[in-house]
Amino acid sequence: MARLLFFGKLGDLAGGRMREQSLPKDVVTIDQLIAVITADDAALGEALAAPSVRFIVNEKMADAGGAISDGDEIAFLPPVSGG
Amino acid sequence: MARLLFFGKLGDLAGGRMREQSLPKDVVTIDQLIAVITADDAALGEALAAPSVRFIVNEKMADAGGAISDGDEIAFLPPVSGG
Amino acid sequence: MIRISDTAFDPGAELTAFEQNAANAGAVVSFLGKVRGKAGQADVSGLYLEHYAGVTEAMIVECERDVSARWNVDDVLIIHRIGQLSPGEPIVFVCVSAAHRREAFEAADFLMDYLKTKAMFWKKEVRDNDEEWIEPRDEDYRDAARWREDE
Amino acid sequence: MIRISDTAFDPGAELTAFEQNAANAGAVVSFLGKVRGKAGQADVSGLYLEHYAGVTEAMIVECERDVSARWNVDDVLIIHRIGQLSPGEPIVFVCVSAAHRREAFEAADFLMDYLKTKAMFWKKEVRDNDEEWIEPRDEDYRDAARWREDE
Repeated sequence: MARLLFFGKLGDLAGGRMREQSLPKDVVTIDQLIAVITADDAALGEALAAPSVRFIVNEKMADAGGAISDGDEIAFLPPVSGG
Repeated sequence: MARLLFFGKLGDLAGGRMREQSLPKDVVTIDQLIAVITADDAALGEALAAPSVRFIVNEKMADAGGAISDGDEIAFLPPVSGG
Repeated sequence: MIRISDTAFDPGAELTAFEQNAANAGAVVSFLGKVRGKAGQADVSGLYLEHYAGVTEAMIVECERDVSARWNVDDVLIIHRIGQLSPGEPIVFVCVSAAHRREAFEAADFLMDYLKTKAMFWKKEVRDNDEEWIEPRDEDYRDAARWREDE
Repeated sequence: MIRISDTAFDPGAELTAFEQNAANAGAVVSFLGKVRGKAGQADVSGLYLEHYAGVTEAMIVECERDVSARWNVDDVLIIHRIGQLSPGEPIVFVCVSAAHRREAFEAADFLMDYLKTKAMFWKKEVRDNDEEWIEPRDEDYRDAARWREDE
């Protein structure tokens, strides 16, 4: 099971900040994971694919082509707004 | 009587922050007042004539040629150091 | 020091503790950000803030290290709220102590630009009739870019 | 608001009063200057500060007006000590509130440059074996000159 985290507006769209999801064998990059999510929920998938969204895999910055595997923590970050 | 004010190191040199002094008839500018003071106390006079010293007459900035008369408040200001 | 908390804090009390601990610093600069009651014409009833627990803190600690490498500062304190906030409540408080004021000012200014445009917080503005996830304004990005050229 | 006083003050309590009064400000920047216990290698046992009562205040009020004309600030507080001070004691405290942080930072920075190089205070440093009337450092004058070109 991968642990998916959605922050900010992505959490609202996903209907929750966290979900556990087992990754199909042929899903080995973030891009591919987004495609799987899009098949299920087009609005969320589109939001995750926006150029302003960044990714963190196991607490390290990753890009859309970055490798993922079952057991990873994969976070989707919209533009931040602190302070 | 004019009221002379000496601030910072000038007050130390003058031996006091304030003195009352009646101005001779022919003393009508700050320059001339400094000359009178110098005749009495060369060290203080030299300090008052330093280019970094500024003057305030009756709470308004003045220059060394500025007019003064008996009854004025004349302040001698060395470089400031607040904060 | 970095503290992220879902409970209210008192900036004055924090400044007192910080400055009394900054025994030989000549200069202490603080920045306090508060929830504003207005966004343009609209009334704001509150903010909701969230962060990426663990990761947000680790990245701020790294930013504090950058600050120490770049400016001669004595100490840094960052307090940032998460959770539900009401208008007037403190959101963020940054204190920097240094021997001289220029360094304290610049480091505090830099930290705020970091917190506004890079730190992992997400902020939702709750208004009378709607709500919106806020993104940095163009001027926030411009402010943050000031530090880049001489890095 | 400007307050010149020969008795100690508590910067944290002043910040609390100031920020709670700044109801709709998003940003509050404060600067605290404290007496340092060292001047180069020498131990400092204290400071003595004097001012030109009435004139110093009037000129600072004028400077506050300049600040309000130049930046969109909500409120300004300046507290400055005179008299005898010990190491660690607050000398000066400046608070500026504004809608946005850039204005609050710049106005506080400007006010401190004014207080360091133009305001009518004179400061004597009392060290273990001597004492000295302090004058602004070259960098203080350079800092103050930053504001001139775009005035």
